[in-house]
Amino acid sequence: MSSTETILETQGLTKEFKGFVAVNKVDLKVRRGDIHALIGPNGAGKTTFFNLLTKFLPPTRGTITYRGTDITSERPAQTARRGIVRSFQISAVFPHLTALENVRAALQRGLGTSFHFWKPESSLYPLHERAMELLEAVDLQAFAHEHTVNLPYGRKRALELATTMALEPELMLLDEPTQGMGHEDVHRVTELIKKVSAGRTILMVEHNMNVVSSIADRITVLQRGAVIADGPYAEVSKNPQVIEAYMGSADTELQGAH
Amino acid sequence: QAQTGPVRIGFITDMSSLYADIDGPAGAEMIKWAIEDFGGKVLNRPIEFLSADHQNKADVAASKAREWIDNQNLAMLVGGTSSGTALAMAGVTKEKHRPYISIGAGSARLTNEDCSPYTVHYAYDTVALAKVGAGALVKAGAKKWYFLTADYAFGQSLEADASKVVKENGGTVVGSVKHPLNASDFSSFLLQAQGSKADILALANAGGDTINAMKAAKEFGITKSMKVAGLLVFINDVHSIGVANAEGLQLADSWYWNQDDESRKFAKRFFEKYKRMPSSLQAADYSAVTNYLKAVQKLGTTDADKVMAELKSMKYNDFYQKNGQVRADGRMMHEMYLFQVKSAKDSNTPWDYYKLVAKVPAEQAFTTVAESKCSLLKK
Amino acid sequence: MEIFGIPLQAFLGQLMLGLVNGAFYAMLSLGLAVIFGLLDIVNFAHGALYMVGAFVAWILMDKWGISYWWALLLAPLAVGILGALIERLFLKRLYGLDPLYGLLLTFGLALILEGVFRKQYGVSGQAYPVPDLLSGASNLGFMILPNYRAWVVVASIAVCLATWFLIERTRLGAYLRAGTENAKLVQAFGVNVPLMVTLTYGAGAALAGLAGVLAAPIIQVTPLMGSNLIIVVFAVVVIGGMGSIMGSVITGLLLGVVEGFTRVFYPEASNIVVFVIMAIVLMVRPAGLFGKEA
Amino acid sequence: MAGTEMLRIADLHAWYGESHVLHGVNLTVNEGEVVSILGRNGAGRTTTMRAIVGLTGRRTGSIRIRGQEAINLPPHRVAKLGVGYCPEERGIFASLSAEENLLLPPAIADGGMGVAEIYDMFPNLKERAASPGTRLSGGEQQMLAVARILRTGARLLLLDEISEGLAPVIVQKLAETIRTLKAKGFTVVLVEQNFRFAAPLADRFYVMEHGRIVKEFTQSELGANMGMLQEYLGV
Amino acid sequence: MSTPSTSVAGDLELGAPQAPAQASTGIGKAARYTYLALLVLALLAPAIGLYPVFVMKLLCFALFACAFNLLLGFTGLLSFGHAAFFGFSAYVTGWLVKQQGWTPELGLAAGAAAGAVLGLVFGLVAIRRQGIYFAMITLALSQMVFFLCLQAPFTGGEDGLQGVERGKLFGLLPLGDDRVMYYLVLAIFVGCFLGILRVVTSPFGQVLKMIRENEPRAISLGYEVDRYKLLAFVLSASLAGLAGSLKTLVMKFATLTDVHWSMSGEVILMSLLGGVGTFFGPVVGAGVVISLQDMLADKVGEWVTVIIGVIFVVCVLAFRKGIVGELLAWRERRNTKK
Ligand SMILES: Nc1ncnc2c1ncn2[C@@H]1O[C@H](COP(=O)(O)OP(=O)(O)OP(=O)(O)O)[C@@H](O)[C@H]1O
Ligand SMILES: Nc1ncnc2c1ncn2[C@@H]1O[C@H](COP(=O)(O)OP(=O)(O)OP(=O)(O)O)[C@@H](O)[C@H]1O
Ligand SMILES: [Mg+2]
Ligand SMILES: [Mg+2]
Repeated sequence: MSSTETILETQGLTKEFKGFVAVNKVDLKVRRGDIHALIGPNGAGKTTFFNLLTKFLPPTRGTITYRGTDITSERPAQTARRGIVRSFQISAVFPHLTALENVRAALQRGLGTSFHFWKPESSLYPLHERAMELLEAVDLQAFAHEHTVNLPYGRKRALELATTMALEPELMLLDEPTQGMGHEDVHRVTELIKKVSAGRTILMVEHNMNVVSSIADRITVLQRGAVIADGPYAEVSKNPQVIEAYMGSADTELQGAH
Repeated sequence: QAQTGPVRIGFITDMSSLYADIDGPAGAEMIKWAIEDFGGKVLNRPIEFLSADHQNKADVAASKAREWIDNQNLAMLVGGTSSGTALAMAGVTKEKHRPYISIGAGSARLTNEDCSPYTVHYAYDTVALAKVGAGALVKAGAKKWYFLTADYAFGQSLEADASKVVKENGGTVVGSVKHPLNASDFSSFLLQAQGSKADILALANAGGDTINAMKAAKEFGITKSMKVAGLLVFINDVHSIGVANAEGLQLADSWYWNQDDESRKFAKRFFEKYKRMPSSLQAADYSAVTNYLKAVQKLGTTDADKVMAELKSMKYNDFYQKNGQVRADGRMMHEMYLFQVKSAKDSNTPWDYYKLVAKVPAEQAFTTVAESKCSLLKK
Repeated sequence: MEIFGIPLQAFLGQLMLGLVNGAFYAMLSLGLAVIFGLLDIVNFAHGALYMVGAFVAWILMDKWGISYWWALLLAPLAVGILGALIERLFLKRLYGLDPLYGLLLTFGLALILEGVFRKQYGVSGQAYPVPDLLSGASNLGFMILPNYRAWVVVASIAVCLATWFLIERTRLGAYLRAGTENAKLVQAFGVNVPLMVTLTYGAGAALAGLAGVLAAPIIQVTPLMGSNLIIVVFAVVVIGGMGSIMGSVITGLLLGVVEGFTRVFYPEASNIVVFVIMAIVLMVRPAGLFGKEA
Repeated sequence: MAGTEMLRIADLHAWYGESHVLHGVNLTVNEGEVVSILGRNGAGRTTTMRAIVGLTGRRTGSIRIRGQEAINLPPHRVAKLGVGYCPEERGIFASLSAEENLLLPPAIADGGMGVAEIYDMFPNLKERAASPGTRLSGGEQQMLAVARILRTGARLLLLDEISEGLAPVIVQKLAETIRTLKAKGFTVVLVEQNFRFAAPLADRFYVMEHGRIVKEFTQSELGANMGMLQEYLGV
Repeated sequence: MSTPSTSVAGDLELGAPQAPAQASTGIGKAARYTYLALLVLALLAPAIGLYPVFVMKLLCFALFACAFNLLLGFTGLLSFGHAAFFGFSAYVTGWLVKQQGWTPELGLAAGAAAGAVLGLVFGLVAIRRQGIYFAMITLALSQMVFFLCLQAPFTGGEDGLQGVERGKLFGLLPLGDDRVMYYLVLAIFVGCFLGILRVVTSPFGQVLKMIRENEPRAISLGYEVDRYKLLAFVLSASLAGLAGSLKTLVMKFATLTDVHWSMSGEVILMSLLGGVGTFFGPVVGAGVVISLQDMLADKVGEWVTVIIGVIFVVCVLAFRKGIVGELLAWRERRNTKK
């Protein structure tokens, strides 16, 4: 299922906030094609790490290498264009655009006419076909012309995924994709992630161990900004340090949270 | 132009902002009085009065003027304060051929480089203020001058004109400082002026700036070491400075309510309505309209060209001026005055603020024909 | 001895005068910062409230012969009550909306207040004497400083410090700051937020009124006095970092001084120096000198 | 299930602007009980909580807290009746430090937890005490939001999705905390997506659907109701 | 639910806050007929006795307000310095036509270009700031332009640049005739109005919409949002400049009023009154404000400021969506009720 090629690598990646080290010399390798989960106690630095990868924050030290290129000092949009795309911890759609327009927004950039203020909107219509395909992939075709504010929570997350996929990302970063979802939706989204992972690499933060255990190929555990364990799920979940810092007492074990 | 229906006189001035006190609604009322006192009719046609607030916006002034002329067949326009609006109205009346009497504006451009055959510039202009304010003082012995100048066209031309007069009369300008318009604090500028050791501090500014500068001058004790001359001060300004602070201030004006019986009579009527005394502009509003109506009555027509010819040939004698005459460039030539603000204890009745220092004849007060760039004078 | 080509004496004199002006800026921008920082309202009416403060003092003197010292107490109180009314009647309806609306509403209110006073009292202004106790001047060696101006500096710095302490260091201050972000939630914790907000706006207005009374004896009391100043005061608040109490006070004082020296070295620019500084500061530090980065 | 009535809601309707969200909710919570409200996303559970404290738009019906009618009270008066509310969106204040956030809600009664006790429970908070509130990580903010109201001594706690975004260890700790609170006689209304968290804690359950209570059962009836829950929640 | 990483958007993001009249983005049939009717009316205006100079002035301000609304309503940026573009271009055109003898068409083009250049400068400085800060920095920059115009020799200071002759368009059409001028102004206005419609619905307009709705999201989709905002700013500034230039030709002068910050306030009032984020709102708003000023000029004298103030207050309290916005909302409500 996964090759051994490394798509993303960080070396000594560090982020300090006024003397507080949120991410501490993280060396992480993500292999192409994997679903790679990043877990760890609250405040371990997972979101910060994501922010570093997507350039929402500049690292204090360290390098980020993507497909062999050093991208440490690129701007956010540049990174996005390279194919590293992040979905937000909360759903961050365009609320007053329809579902279709949301997906089209992501496709549009590929057209290269985004600065063309003299072209009519109809010049974007050829994108609709692909947009509908993407919506179908996440089972949203029925909502294509609905304003996204009106969509239920789980559907918004699905839309978010469809939009993210429209960017043809090679590496998708998902921050707590199932947070705040009902059980049904958790299940749906988990399946979806599984589905879209085909041909892509996914790095995700998730507290729901059911989700992690069912789809992650590999897990990295952060604590206090540093990596304390790294490996396949079965291995990591037995690591006593991980149990102590994160999972809690052995009896709840992996089912503990959800 | 139709010679039937009402004769419409329009008045466009600042009714609501910076200059509303020195002219404004009370100025409009003066024009109404002039019309009433004239009998409300001329050439057996009723006189109708239109007035508008240009809010100090040239475009409002010009649009209003243009619209009145086009749609209401306006016979004559009186333009109030502020040079920008006055020049804009002069442009319109020149194009549309209507008599235009400008009263509150200071800019001498109205009768100089931008002169128009239809404009009469009635009360004062910056040249006169400079010549009267500075000239008389230098002659009286104030030799070393320091200027505190509002940094815009009006202030600059006041300073330039006054400096010229100072030098021509053997004085020197030892320094000057330009302050921005509406500077609320003058202490810093005054400290610089104090350092200059000049005899006289000339305020080449107006309104609020003059008031604040004068107040601060008093506060910092500048008035003890130097005389202060205001180049453009209206009686309303003196009132708000307070006579105690303004004491000794020298200023030029075209009229003062307490200068003779006729003026006092006019002022009394004004005071009864407004509980303050009229400014020279408000007096001029009354005078200008009355004289215009006399000219129309005499000619038997409101035809612009004929009226302009008459306005430029008649003699003006009323409470506002003696032996006034309008020159070909539209400049109303009359006597100007230099006043000094009395001390608080000499000020007996309300608004009794000035004592007369000097009278300056028209020829010495205004731009001379030789100095002028107006083509109308060169024929 | 000379500094930057001007005699030391003159230099010190200008510095002192700059501080006096700075004190006004500080006090006005303080009220503005309190209102913006705590209520998220860009209070365009601030200048008008300042003007009302000065007018109330003048009316008290003119109509009832009430002295400066009483006016110092009564006028801010009156303006504070006016502020509280404004909040209750108008601003209250705008919470939770874009701050743009607060700005536009107060802009409208400023026009109304200014217009009414203009109609009533004209534009050329009223004279207000310096109180006897503070008339006269002291010779500081390098300059003659009118006593009244010295008093202004002292009084306004004291007021600024007290306000800063109240907001940054007390529990009430914490409620206020939290209330800005999520008033409903703070209220759900048991704090009477609506009352607090009304009082805060009232207090901000009272600060403007107080500045007005302090200013009355030295600058012309006219309906336009506020609008002449408001834009500069806005700039001060922005440079200081919107909502930062200390920032606006320090920036106010600093700008007073900078402006003072500009008047010496390049007087033509003294009106725009504030804006130049503002543009530069915002380019370098988007949240202002003392503002918290967004 | 003895004890006096802490909260009684009758025929509660609530609106957000034009949209009518609650359609006649009825529920009762006795003193010392832990009650959990279950439901799908958008069922109206959060809205019910918000309506109790007075944070929705218009509302009608009756909300009695310790027998006192609160439907027309402004939020700060409701709080004074002894209600502590932990909102779903956490509501951490950016302009206050973590510690200021913690100390913000005024104490309304004696018997709240001490600051030391709280820091003991959530060591992260102690470490980040001086940091601006919203600079905390998602989970830390969640801890702060809960800790904050434990301090106030409120006897009726309305907790909305407090386990969300927390690491399993912390979730366990929270569960313990709620047991302790119950032992001390606090009354808790728990809204949770995380059924496994709520299930063992609650004495009684209400199930909500489309702004109405559709089912009510006790802890002991839980087993018997799993089928129904499966249908409503997909558990 | 909010986390630090997602609050990047800045809570002060202005403009179209309640997403006013979203429905208006596509031009409906009804709207099309309304526009057509209005166009016919405008074409006939001089014939049916509407005063052409007044209508011209109104159209200039309407264009100005539309330009402003392109930024506030469709990009979500509140500029408090638009008077700078309007006024500066007014001077540029006035000076070129009067002193340098340029033809009117060149003068207008130069005015639009001057607006664009100034807009670029403003934009480069301000564009990365958000909300109130953006408003304030544009205000600061426009104050600088104001002082520049006050001091610069070619503007005539507070007297203004007076007596600009309209000349002949392309050396043929005598613009001195009010009616000829009127049709020129109308043509330019209609052109620009359609242009703005196009911009808003263009691919570029779509990106603006995304930025307004959710800026961090747009960034994460790979859009360099600052560049889009900058282009929007330059377009808006250039149109505002064109409006100012046109006004100079219509009125035959340019004065400081045009660059004063209160003019920036006025254009905000127009947009707000008409409806921010609607296409026709600014035109209606400009119409109301200009007619009002004109009427107030004779009728109420000293009460002008108070009345304008009251309008602001009433507008903010009761008509937040503006006249057109409220109408659209009303229509929508009626439609949903059916
Ligand atoms: N901008 C910031 N300034 C200061 N401290 C910060 C900032 N952002 C994050 N931190 C701190 O860095 C640490 C790591 O935060 P981060 O958000 O990365 O945690 P996380 O692993 O995502 O946790 P969670 O699972 O709770 O979301 C936290 O202790 C947080 O308080
Ligand atoms: N501020 C609001 N304005 C308008 N509608 C709202 C608002 N908040 C919630 N709603 C709507 O009210 C309904 C109930 O929402 P509520 O938040 O109470 O649900 P919930 O049961 O708590 O679900 P969740 O699991 O998503 O938290 C939903 O349909 C939602 O869309
Ligand atoms: Mg996180
Ligand atoms: Mg909820």
